[in-house]
Amino acid sequence: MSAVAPDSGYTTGELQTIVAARSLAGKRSCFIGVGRPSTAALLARIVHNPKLVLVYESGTIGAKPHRVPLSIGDGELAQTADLVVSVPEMFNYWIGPGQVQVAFLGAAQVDRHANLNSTVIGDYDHPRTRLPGAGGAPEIATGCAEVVVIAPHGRRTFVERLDFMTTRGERTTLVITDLGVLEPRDGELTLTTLHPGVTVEQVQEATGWDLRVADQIAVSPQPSERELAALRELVNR
Amino acid sequence: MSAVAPDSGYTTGELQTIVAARSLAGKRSCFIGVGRPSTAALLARIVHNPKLVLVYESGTIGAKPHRVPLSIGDGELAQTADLVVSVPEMFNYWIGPGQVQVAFLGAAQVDRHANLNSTVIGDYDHPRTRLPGAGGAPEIATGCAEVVVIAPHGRRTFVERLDFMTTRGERTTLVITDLGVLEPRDGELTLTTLHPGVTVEQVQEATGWDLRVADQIAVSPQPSERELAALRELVNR
Amino acid sequence: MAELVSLQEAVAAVVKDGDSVALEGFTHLIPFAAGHELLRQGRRELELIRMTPDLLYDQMIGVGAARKLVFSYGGNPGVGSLHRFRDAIEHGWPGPLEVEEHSHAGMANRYVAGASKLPFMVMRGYSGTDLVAHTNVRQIACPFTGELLTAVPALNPDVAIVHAQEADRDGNVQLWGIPGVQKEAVLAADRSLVTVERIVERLEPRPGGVVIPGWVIDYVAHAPGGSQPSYALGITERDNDFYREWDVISRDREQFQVWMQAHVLGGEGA
Amino acid sequence: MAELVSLQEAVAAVVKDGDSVALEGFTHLIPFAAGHELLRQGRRELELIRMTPDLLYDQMIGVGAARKLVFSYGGNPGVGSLHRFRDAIEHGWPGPLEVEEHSHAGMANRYVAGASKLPFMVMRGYSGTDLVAHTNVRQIACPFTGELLTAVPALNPDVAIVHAQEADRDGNVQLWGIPGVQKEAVLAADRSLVTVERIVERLEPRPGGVVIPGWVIDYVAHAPGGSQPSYALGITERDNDFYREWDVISRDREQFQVWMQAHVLGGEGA
Repeated sequence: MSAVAPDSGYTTGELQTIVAARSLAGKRSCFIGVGRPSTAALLARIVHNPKLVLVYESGTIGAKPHRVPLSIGDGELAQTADLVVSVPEMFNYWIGPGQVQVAFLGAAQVDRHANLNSTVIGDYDHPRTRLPGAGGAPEIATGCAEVVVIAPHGRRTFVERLDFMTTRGERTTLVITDLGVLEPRDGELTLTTLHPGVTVEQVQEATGWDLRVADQIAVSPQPSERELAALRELVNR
Repeated sequence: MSAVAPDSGYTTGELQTIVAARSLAGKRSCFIGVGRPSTAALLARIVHNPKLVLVYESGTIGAKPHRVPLSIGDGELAQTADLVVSVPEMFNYWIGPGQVQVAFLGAAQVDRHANLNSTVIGDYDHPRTRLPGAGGAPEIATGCAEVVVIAPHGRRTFVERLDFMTTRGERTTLVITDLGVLEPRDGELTLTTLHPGVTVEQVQEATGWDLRVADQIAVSPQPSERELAALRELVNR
Repeated sequence: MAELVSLQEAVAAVVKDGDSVALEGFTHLIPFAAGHELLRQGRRELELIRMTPDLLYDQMIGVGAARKLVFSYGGNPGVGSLHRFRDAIEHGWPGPLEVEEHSHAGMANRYVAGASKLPFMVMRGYSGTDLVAHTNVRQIACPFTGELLTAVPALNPDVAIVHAQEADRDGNVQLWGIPGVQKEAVLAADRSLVTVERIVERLEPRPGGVVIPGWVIDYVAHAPGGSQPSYALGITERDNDFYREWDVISRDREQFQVWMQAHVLGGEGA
Repeated sequence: MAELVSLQEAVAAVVKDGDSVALEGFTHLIPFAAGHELLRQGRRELELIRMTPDLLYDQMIGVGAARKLVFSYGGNPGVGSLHRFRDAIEHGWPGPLEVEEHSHAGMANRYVAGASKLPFMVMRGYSGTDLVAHTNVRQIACPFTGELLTAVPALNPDVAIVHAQEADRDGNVQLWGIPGVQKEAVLAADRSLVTVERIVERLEPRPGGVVIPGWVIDYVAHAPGGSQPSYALGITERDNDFYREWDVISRDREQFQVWMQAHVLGGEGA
């Protein structure tokens, strides 16, 4: 994921983060977890959308962290938030009724309908790998109007059949990977955008089902100098 | 109600308030509305029970008003409370689950099972007198462990049949009137205590049903000088 | 994102004839100024929703602005009756008033359901009372224990109007003191207006502060003193004397009308 | 009324073998000191309840104190796996661990039901996921609209333990920062213990302050630093480095055991 893309001055991970950040231009509010989604949302506030409201499931609404937080409950999130609510209030008044517009989610497995597995690999009662579990994802994915999935593109992740259906994919609008972008077309994820230097065949090869490809395929714009500089400054804070 | 009791230096209303205050000795917390219940509870904090926690349905828990508040939402209640909660939290987390031990309630009509009417006199759709309605009473009366009803003793109030059943009486432990005290015995209100100078016949006359009388009738102790002085100082604040 | 506009513009933008309108504030922060402006603009056929109608709804009912009242306690707190409310129900004056009544716990949970965009909420209450036969609640069985509980239907008013101490220029609002059901009312409503005592550069977090972000509010209007004779903790005081005076003013139909004309309908902003 | 006692006394008084125990704190204010004391006292066969098991339950599971785990997210936030949690589920080490899992929204509403002493709460969620077949939720129809929703059963733990910034001598507690589900856990439980950073003469109301009155708490114990490596906002900082180190310490069974013996089981208070 952090391999350097051919003939470029950035890693594929950096590009994925930058593309995710771009998707938040013009959005009002975004629900984010830790890791790359958090980095992307902070980058969006710097480059595209300074008014973007960041919501973390710990209860911090309108958090303005200077550094990328390690956990969703870091002190800086509470200290910079417009309001801090209890976990029941977060889910009942903010997430469930759709007050938060966009959600960034990750997952260990994604299927062609953008359903997600973050529970187990293998059988539920005798799992090969026990994953962390649902967390807030199931209700976030059905509460927010738009869901953006951020995941590494490979056959372990993009699978024909989920080992466990943790989270429903019907509100997913974008799946942003390190190879390109998939979007639902008639309910099935379809390759619509390639990152620079990536081929359709590469993406199909990295997908565990017979991936649909849009008639017109776009290519993600290269990271701008501003985007790259802002991202690198951000992660080094 | 504020007539001077024969051969005494206090009004029957003062005595009623003082008897109500005494009932809060040794109690942990009390839910109160405005008027006489509020005065009685404040008096209890002065004379009998300085640690008594006062709870008003406006959301103020542990209020310590210096003056008897006019409304249940006076500013002093919020300013002196240990915590102030929303109305949903008040009913769902504090009243409903029985966190508040005693409730003081009033009513326009009381029946022999201590059921209360505070909704209408006459027919519901064409009332002779439209009363304020339920407010918090129904859930307070089923949430708190002990309910104390404070009402003026007369045939308009103590009725054979309620015009409207607003609030169930099964948790009522005391009905304190300006004539005496009724307590449930096998589910029916029974005269157990007379105020000084009042006769059983007077109470029966002022009750709209054939009132049961306990075998042993107590007489309320006269207001002490300390009680009377504290009450008068309180209402003059 | 909340727009900061004048009280007149805000009320004109959010309330139409026939709307269901919740002006909330539990004793504290009752939005009198907005309610009065709505009357000056001549709104009619309203479904008025409020846990405690208080003087404000007594006034609105008395001038004939309401078609229906949804409430849980219709008294003048600590004083006695709401005479215009009683006159409307007892004698149909100035016109018939449909009534839908609940307990406080029921209304509070109806707002919770509304804010949660759930069709109902579950509670213990109502059962065994005469309210069941006269209002819209249903029995529901717990699917785990079989216990019979009460379901109350969500309240999602067309409009919610509340008053708060302050807002910043982005329309973020902060109130403190008794919070009532204001947050729930704003989140439950289709459209919302918050009137505020003052506009500040930045909301300073306060003990007991309830913040409602501007992006869930439609309009914010500056209305200093806008909750009098109710109050805004720390800024204005409850005018308890006026609550007592209202008992006299409102007792007589004509005296009420003269007072309303002089103090509300012909007043500023008319 | 809460009794102010030592941590050892408090833990001994509230937790028995076999209890269902909720040590709550959402990332913030996780009651590590109380959890460690409970392990030093040798408690076993516990039903551990927590939305986010975090390092504390990884430790408790790893030493074999748990019979069952009730949770909604079992990860090391921002770092990766909880290795002892995984080892217990994947390989039954050090013993079998029964699992009951939910979503965050489900767990939060289960605590709400518990605090409200209602047998269940209603929400939208679970439907269409594989969780339905593996956990204890039921479908419920809205009696007004017919919509099918999800009912989650109340959580009423035998014991709730939470950490807060301060308490006064009457055992009234105040916490601020991320409040999580701590208030709900305390109100829902049969017995409760709050550990605090400091005892103060008087609780000064603070922005975001959540006050839990002493009369709904059984024990309060002074435990400065008691939520480390989690944190108490304004007093201690989250030890993010330790969260990363734990990934190494906990990966290997033996290394884990050595660390626990050195830092928890043989530590102070043993």
